[in-house]
Amino acid sequence: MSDDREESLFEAPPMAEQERMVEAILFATADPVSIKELMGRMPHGCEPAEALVHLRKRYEGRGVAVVKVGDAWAIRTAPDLGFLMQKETVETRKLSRAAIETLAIVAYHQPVTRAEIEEIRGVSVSRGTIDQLIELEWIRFGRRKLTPGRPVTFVVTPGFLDHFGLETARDLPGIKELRSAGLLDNRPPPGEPLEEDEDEDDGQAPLFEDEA
Amino acid sequence: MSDDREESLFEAPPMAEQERMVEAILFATADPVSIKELMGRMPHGCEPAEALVHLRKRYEGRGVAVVKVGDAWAIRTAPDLGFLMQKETVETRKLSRAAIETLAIVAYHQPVTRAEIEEIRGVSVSRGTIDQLIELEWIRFGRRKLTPGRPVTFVVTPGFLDHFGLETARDLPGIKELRSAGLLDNRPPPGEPLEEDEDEDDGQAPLFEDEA
Amino acid sequence: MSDEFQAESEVTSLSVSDRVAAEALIVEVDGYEGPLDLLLSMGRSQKVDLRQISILHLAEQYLAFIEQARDLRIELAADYLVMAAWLAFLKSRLLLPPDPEDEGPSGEELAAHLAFQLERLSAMRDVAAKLMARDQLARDFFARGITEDVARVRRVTYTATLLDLMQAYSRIRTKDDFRPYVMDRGSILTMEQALEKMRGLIGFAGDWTDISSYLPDGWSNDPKKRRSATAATFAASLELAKEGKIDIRQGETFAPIQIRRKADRDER
Repeated sequence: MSDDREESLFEAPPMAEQERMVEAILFATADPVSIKELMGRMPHGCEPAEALVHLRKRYEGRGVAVVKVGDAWAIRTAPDLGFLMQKETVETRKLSRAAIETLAIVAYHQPVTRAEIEEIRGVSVSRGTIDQLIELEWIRFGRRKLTPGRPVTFVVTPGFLDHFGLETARDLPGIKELRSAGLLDNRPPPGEPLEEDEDEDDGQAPLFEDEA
Repeated sequence: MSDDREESLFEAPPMAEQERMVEAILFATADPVSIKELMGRMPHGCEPAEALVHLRKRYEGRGVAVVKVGDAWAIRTAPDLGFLMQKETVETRKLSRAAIETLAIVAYHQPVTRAEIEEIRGVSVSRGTIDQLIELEWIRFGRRKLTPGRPVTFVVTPGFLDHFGLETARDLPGIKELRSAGLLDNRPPPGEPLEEDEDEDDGQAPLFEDEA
Repeated sequence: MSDEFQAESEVTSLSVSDRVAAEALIVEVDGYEGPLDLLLSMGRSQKVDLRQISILHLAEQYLAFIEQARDLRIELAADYLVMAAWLAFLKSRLLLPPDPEDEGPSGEELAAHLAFQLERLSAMRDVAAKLMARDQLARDFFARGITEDVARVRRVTYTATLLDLMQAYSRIRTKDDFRPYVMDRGSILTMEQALEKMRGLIGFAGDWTDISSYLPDGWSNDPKKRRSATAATFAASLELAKEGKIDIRQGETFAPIQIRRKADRDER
C-alpha cells in the first residue's frame, strides 16, 4: 500500500481509481468532506472535483446519492427511500381484563349497547376499551337499538370469529356448558341445592384444556 | 410514499427498485443488517436476498464493497483504500498475547469451555482476558456443554466476523488444514475416560461439522 | 528466547554476575506462559517438525532447566514443578520396558499426547498471528461514517384465546350469581324501566296528566328514588313525544309537566 502512495507522489492514479477513493472517503467519513480535504487525503496530483462528477453520475437514480452539503460532499439516502429508515417492531400483549370481559359480553349478547355492557359487567366501560376492540377489528358498530336515545350497539366481526376459531358467535358454549367445564366458580350460589356442586365436580374434566 | 407501500402489499416492487432499497438501507447503517431485518423494513413481497446478489455484483471493484457477515450484510470500504482513512482509524487497545491466543482458540474450537482453552494453552486463563474479549464483543457465551458440571462455552460473535472481514467462521485462515491435521480434535489425555467425548457428540453439534 | 535458554543451560559456575544473569533468566521463565509454552519453545529449538520431536530429549532438557532454575530460585511456580515431576515420570516410562501388569497408558501414548499438545499450541499461535494480520475493521476497512437513525415504530398487537374469552364471561356471570347487584341499583330507575311502565299506561290517559303520576309505586317517598324515577320518567316522556305518541307541555318554569296521548294516531 505504501508503495502505491510513493508512486503516486509522482504520478496521479487513473481517474477510475480516484473515483473509488472519493467513494470510499465519502462513505467512511462521519461528516461531509470538502474538495480541499479530499485533495489533502488523496495521493498527490489527484483531481477529486473531477472524480466527484463521475461519482455523482454513477449514483444517479441509485438508492443513495452524492449530494453537496454547503461546500462539502456526502453520500445520502435517496429522498424517495426515506420511508425505509424506520423499523416496525411488533409486540404481542395479552388483552386487558376489562377488554376481554367487554369482548366476551359483546360476543354472548350481541347486539349489545354500552349501557347493557356496563349493566352486565357491573362497572363502567371506558371509551378506550371499546376503541381498542374496534381497532383490533374484533367488534364493530351494529344497528342502533330501537329504544329511547337509539343507542348504538356492538357486534363481533368476522375477524373475531376467525381469531377465535368460531363459525358463528352462537357456537360459543353456553353458561351451562361453561359450568360443567369447570369454568364457572364452584361456590354454590346462596340458597341453591348442593347437589349441583357435585355435578360440577364431576364435570371438572376441562373441556377446553387442549385449546389453551 | 405510503401509497407505494400500500400498493406493494399486493405486488412487490421491481427488482431494480428492491436493489435500490437494499442499497439505501445498507448505506444508512454501520452495522450489518440481516435478511430478516431487510424483509421487515422493505415493502411486503420483496426478496432482499436476490437484490443483494445484484447489488454485490454492482459494487465489485468499487471503492466500497457489499460484504456478508454471518447472516447479515454490510457495506465496507475496499481494504486497499485503508490508507486514505487515517482520520477514521480507531486506535484499538493492543491485545495481550494471552488475549489474542484465547480469541484464536475460541474461534477455531468453538464452542469451547474455559477448561478446554486452558488445556490448549497449558496455562490458566485469567478472568480479565475473557472479560476483555467479551467487552470487545468478539466472544460471547454459547450453550452450556452437556458434560458433568454443564460448563459454559464461548463462541465468537458476528462482531468478530465483521471486524476481521470474515463471512463465516468457516473462512478462518487455515481452518481446513488444522482440521485435516486433527489439530481441532478434542483429544483427551490418554487414560482419561472417553464418556465426556461421547456426550459431546450427542449434544454439542460442532459448528463446522459439515466441513469435516 | 530459545537461544537464550540454550546459552543459559551452559552455565556451570556461578559468579555473582552469572547469578544476576541467571536471575534475569528466571524472570524470563516467569515470562513464559506456563510449562507448555516453555516446552514449545524448547521443542522448536530442536529444529524439527513438532510431530517428529523427541519427547525424551525434551523432557531431559526441561528437567535440566528446572533443576538449574531451582538452584537459583526455589520459589519456582508450582506449574513448572508439577510438569517437571510429570516429565520425570514420563521419562522413566519411556526408558523402562513396559510393565505388562500396568494398566495405565504407555509411555509412548503419553509422549504422543504431549507432542499433540505442543503441535496444537503451536498451530493456534500461528493462526492467531494470521488472524491478527488480516484486514481489520476501522483499521484497514471502514464502516459507514454518516449513519442514519432508524426510527423504531412499535406496533402492539393484542391476543386472547377462546379460553380467555370464556373464562372472562364465566367470571362475569358467576359474579352476577353471587353479587346482589340489584341492590346497588335499587334506588335508580332506568329510562328503559320508566318507558316500559309508561307504554303500558299511556293508552289509558286521554287527558293531560302530570308525569309525576307515572312514577312507579313505591318510588315517590324516598327522595333519592323519587329523583331518579322522575328523571327517568321525564326522559321516557321525551322519548315518547319524539316517537309521536304523546304531547308534552309545561305551563311555566317549574310548573308541573303534563303529557297526554296524541289523538288519532295509531301505533303504526
